[in-house]
Amino acid sequence: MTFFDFLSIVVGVLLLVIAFLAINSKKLINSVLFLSALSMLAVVAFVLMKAPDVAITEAVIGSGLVTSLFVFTLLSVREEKLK
Amino acid sequence: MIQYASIFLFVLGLYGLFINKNVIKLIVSLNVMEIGLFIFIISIGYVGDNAIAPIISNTQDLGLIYVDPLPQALVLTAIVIGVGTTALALAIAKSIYNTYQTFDLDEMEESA
Amino acid sequence: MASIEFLILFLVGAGIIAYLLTKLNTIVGSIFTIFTVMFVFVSLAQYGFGMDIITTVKILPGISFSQSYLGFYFAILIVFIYLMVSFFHPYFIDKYKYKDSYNLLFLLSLAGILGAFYTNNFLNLFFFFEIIIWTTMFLIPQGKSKEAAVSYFGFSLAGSVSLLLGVFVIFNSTGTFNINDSLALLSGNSAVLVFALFLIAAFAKLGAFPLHIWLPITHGNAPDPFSPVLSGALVKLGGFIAVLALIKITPATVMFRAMDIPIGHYLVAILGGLTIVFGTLMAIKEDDAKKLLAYSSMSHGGYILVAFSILNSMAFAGGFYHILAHALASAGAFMAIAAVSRVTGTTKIKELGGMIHKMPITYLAYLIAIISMAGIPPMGGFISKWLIFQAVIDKGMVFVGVAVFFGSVGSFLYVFRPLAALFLGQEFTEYKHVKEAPILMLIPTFVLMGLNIYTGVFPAAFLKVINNIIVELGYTGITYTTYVISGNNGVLNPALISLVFVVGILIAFIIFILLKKSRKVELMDTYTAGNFIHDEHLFHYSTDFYAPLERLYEKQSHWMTTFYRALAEKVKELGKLGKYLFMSKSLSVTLLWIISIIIFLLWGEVL
Amino acid sequence: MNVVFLIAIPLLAAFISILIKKYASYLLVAVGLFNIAVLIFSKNGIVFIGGFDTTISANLLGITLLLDTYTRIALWVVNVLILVIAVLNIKTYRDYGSILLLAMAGLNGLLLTNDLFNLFVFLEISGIAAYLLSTSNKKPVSTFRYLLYGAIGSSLFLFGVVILYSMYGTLNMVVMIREISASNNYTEVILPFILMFIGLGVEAKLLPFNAWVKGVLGNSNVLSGPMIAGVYMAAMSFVLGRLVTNLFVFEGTLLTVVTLILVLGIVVGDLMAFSSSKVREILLFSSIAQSSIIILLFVNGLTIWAVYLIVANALSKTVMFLVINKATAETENDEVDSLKGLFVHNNIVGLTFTLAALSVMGLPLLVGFVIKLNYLTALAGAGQITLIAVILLASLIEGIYLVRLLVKLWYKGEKDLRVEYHFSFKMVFIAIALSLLVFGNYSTPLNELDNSIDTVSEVVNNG
Amino acid sequence: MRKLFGLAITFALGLVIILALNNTVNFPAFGEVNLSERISGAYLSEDNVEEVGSANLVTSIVIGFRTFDTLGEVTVLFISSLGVAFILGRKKQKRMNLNFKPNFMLRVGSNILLAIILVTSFYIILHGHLSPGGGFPGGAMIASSVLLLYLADDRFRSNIKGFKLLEGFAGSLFVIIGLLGLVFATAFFANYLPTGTIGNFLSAGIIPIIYVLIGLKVGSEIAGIIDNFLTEEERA
Repeated sequence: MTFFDFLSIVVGVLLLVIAFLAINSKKLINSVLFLSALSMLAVVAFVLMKAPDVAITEAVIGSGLVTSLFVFTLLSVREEKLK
Repeated sequence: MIQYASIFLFVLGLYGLFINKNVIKLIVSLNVMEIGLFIFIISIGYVGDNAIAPIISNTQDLGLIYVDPLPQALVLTAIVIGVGTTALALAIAKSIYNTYQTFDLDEMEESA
Repeated sequence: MASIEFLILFLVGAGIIAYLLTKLNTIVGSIFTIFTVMFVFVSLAQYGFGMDIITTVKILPGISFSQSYLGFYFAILIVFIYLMVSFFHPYFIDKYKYKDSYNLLFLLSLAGILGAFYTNNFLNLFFFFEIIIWTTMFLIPQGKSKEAAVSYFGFSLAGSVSLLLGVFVIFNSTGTFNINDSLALLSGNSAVLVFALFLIAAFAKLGAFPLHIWLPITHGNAPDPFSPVLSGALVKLGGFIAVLALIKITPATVMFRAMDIPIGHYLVAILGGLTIVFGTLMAIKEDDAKKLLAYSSMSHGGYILVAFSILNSMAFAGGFYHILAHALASAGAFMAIAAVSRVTGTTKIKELGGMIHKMPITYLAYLIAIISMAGIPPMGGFISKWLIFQAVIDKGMVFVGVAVFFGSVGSFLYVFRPLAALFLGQEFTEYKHVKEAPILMLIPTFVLMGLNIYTGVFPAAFLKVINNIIVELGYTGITYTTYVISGNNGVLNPALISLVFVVGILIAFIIFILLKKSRKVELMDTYTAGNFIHDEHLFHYSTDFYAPLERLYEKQSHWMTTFYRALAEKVKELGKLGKYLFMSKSLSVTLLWIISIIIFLLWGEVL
Repeated sequence: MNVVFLIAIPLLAAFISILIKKYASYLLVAVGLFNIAVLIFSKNGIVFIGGFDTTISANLLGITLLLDTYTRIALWVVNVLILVIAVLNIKTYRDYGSILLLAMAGLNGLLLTNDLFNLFVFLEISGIAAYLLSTSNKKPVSTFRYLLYGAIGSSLFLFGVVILYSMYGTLNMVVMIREISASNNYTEVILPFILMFIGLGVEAKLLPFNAWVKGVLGNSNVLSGPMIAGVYMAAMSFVLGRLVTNLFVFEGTLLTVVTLILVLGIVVGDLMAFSSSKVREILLFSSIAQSSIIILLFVNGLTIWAVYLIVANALSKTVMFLVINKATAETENDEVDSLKGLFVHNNIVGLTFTLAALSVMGLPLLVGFVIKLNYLTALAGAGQITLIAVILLASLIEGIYLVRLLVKLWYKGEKDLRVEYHFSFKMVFIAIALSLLVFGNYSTPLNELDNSIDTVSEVVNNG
Repeated sequence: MRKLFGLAITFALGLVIILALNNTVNFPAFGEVNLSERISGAYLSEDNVEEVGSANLVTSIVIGFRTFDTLGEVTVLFISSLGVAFILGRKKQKRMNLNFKPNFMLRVGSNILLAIILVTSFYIILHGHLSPGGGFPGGAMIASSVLLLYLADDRFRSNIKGFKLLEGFAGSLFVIIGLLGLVFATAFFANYLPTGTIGNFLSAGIIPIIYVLIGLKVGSEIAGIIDNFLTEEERA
């Protein structure tokens, strides 16, 4: 078993676990944060498969931007609830 | 291995869409599905452990083994498209919340 | 010179002109319509009998024509009915909501009819059928009920759809759409299939059991001058298809040895018999004069089916003659009722009475029409029924024979009822100022009266045409002379019988005049149960006329209507099920479909 | 003229339009007219974007656009209808100018492109434009559902495309067709094909995948109704038709399953319409059945009649949705009973609606009949009697509910219903109804066009 | 129950897809891809690399061979930013209250950070044809700098009009550059500028220009989206 295989198994299992958590967690904010983590793991996977361009884009856009949009949506809702 | 994981990530996204009734979680599931798809696309371009990223410094480097650059280009495009869809979906989710005061599709039907 | 394409295009063009004229002035438009139909009738009569209509001019792309005695017979008959009815238009058209389009649609449907009977291609036949359906479909809701159009359209469309499917089965097995060539080429299973499909179409158009429920709804609610067209003309389209299915297709079902006819035909004969019985029973019960006549049309459709399903020339002659006789009779009867309805505004038996004093000519027309319907000499209906009896008895078909006789007796029972109710009996005060129909409406009334009698007295002229058809269909013609028709079980001398009848009636009339004892009383000049009557309430003796008989089948009479209503309900529920299964708001259902389709497809590949 | 203008100019206009918001709708009309000019002056052929290639070869580097008669018809339908709808809504839906421009670019690209991934990109563009159009219904939940279905569909489509790429090493459709027919092994393409079929089926309103339709079209208005039921349905059917006729190899189980899906769509679509009491639902369910018929024709190789059916259907549905949506905007209720007597005071509108409905039913003198008879004949020639029986049964149901609808709309209910139709609406209705009537009676041009529809296979063989 | 069933059936789907792909002879197993059988083999050939002139082969595809896709991609982002504004920004708005008060340090610090992020993002954009990165991540980083400003100051509103202007101009220029290809060369998006030597900063013809435009456009679009998400309806 090469290093690549080992890493890919770890990443693969982690991906699935985190995805499952993201889908099944009760609180929405947790779900969003797990999605962000999933995105970061995907970046790892991309780097692993020699795709630096995709990795950078996914890191900036996928896990950064999308998460912030999710968070803002939830924040605005919390604001609504406060009022 | 990672390819299999990506396919299961994709179906996990479908699973999320299957069980969830919450608008936000549906969008999360959609994103999970898309991430799975992106990893799958990259994985079909993976040539082998000895291949390197498709960036050269001069034309002599072309003799080396590179991973397939085309899937990467596709994913690059697809990621941005996914962001566009997600942003739009979240905007709609917000306007849904403004109308119904809930994210839950089932509750909406009751109130509507 | 009359080219069939010219006639069709003429009708279409005239229809558009009629539309514009009617928009300006309804009377002018309607009179124009009369002349248009008359022109078509005259040219058809002039050239059609000798098969001199030009069918080779190719103006209309993709449509080919040919002429046959069969098509001509139907065409001239229907055009004649249209002509008769068009005389009524000036007096009725103002009552309708969309009057401008009335004449247009009327003429367009006639164009469709001409095309349908003269084309030699099944697809064109379907084309013309569909034109007839949708043009007439827009005429019907102008009457009383809007729903009537839907049920008419539904059943007609079911018929056309079945016809079209049959046509494609034919095409699939013979490779041609030509009506004459392809039907003869059929054999084996596809012949049986086509036979069944065409018969469904025929039953639907003819309003035969079990596809009959649209008939009373539609006839009863259609505009008054359109009911005669429906009953006298359009229903006969079903007869035409029945001829194609029963006679032109080489019988492919197993032979029924005992009677020497194929099983399929025997089944049709039984269904025809059922139609007769059913129509008669329902007509006896019916309270609306037009619906009553509609049920009578149904039972006469049964006669036509019975006639064509017995494969010999005597029966064919009866069938074709019956089409003629019934068209004339039912047109006469419906038009008489239309005339009454024009001045009274109702067709309910309960609400009418004593019209004989106001409208004697209409009364006479109705009387003659119903005598023909009941199959009593000296009217046309007698001749056709005699021919059909002959054939049925010849084959020894017990049930059908009983049905046929029952229908004859029954039709006497029911046609008498509107006669008694509408025209005889006590006079209603609200109709005191009613007058006889205007002269233009009396023209067709007289013509139909005359023809009803003529067909009964001198059938030879018509039998000649019919014999042409029978020969064309590949059978030997029946034997007849000017005065005598000979069947296997005896001969018929219509003129002699008529003479005897006339003499009998004369004697009866003389006795009636001489020994007249009755005295005319005013409505209030009577008393009941020891009291004088103080209001003009009518004791209408034609309601519950046959109450004891009706009680026998009261519960069963709505079975079919209930069945179709339930069917529609079930279809709706199926749709709701579909909505539940496929249109659910839950994403899961769709995903489940997608996932199961993919898994199902890949299963075979994986394992 | 280069057909790339059909995509580039609307895009350019869309980018510019956000700078001059006020004039966006006029820009849209100008671009629509320009596109029609491009369509008139462009020639059939392949356009190589980027200038990397000059012929179709196995090593096709860039993206290509393919314009043939099939695509040309599709482009005409899409551009003309968008232009018409834009002109009709120029006052009421001002804000949607940029979105309509993007929809135009997206749909043109979708129809023209010859590259599968590019197809996905344009699918997304036109899809997002459609979601935004559906926001004009003011029903965010149904818009959200539409977006969700659309996103799932396009993900599945992309999945299929990528699998195909990995197997055949190309994204170009023509090259892909060559490769697939060279490898001649249909079992291995089942997975990508069914994924792509489902993906596009979501947008083309095929039955088990189209639950979004009810929410979106059931609440549609004068803008979104004709756009989604008319233009989008036509474009998506054209795209799916292109893939079905040229790329997909339907055999064996796959053929059975696809046929079953479509037959189900035809029957259930009409059944659902039969059981509906809302006018817009009746229309949308009927268009579900129609789109299934269209794809069924493509599957059976009757391209030309499917094309005509798409065009006729797009035209009739545009008229019908415009008429009904305009009326519901005033009654705020689309139950059939509340629209009774709509045509009593609008005879011309009623006449055109009736003609459109008759054409959908396939009654003679209208183009629907010619098309129906021809495709049924062709099906009979292929021995598909069962399919004919299904289609005829469905058309029986369809006829009944449409006539029921027509009769109710023509005859007055309890209250007097008055709906004002603007003159421009009437002109459009009359023009469309006339074209349905004219081609229903004079079908020679249709038959002539038959010969000039060349399939991609010619390009495949000749390069 | 429903969850279990869902898990079971989706798991079955995944299994079936994997098995199907394994059974497909033509579908190469993971890591055993032969590029010469694919179109990518051609992308890696010397002629084609030199024709585009980008050292980053992914860039040479994204902005070279498949620029048209990228145009579509930018359009998707454009339309979704348009849509977000359309859905959320009907009535004019105020900043969403984030319930925290930024202090002086944060403001100054964020300004410094802003400068660093902006410089980095422009570097990434301009070196898109040489190293990983390019217009999209660069643009997103520009947007994130705007996001930083929003978070650091609860009253901050960016100049949406300016973003719109930038967005419109960048997009239009992108299309116009493509159209110029029809004028100077033969095809839409033809590379009509000299491609230079591979690996040099000034190489690859129109690619850097397009990447700059994309970066600006993406940045302004995402900034617009962020602005829409961080504002809400003005309440009386």
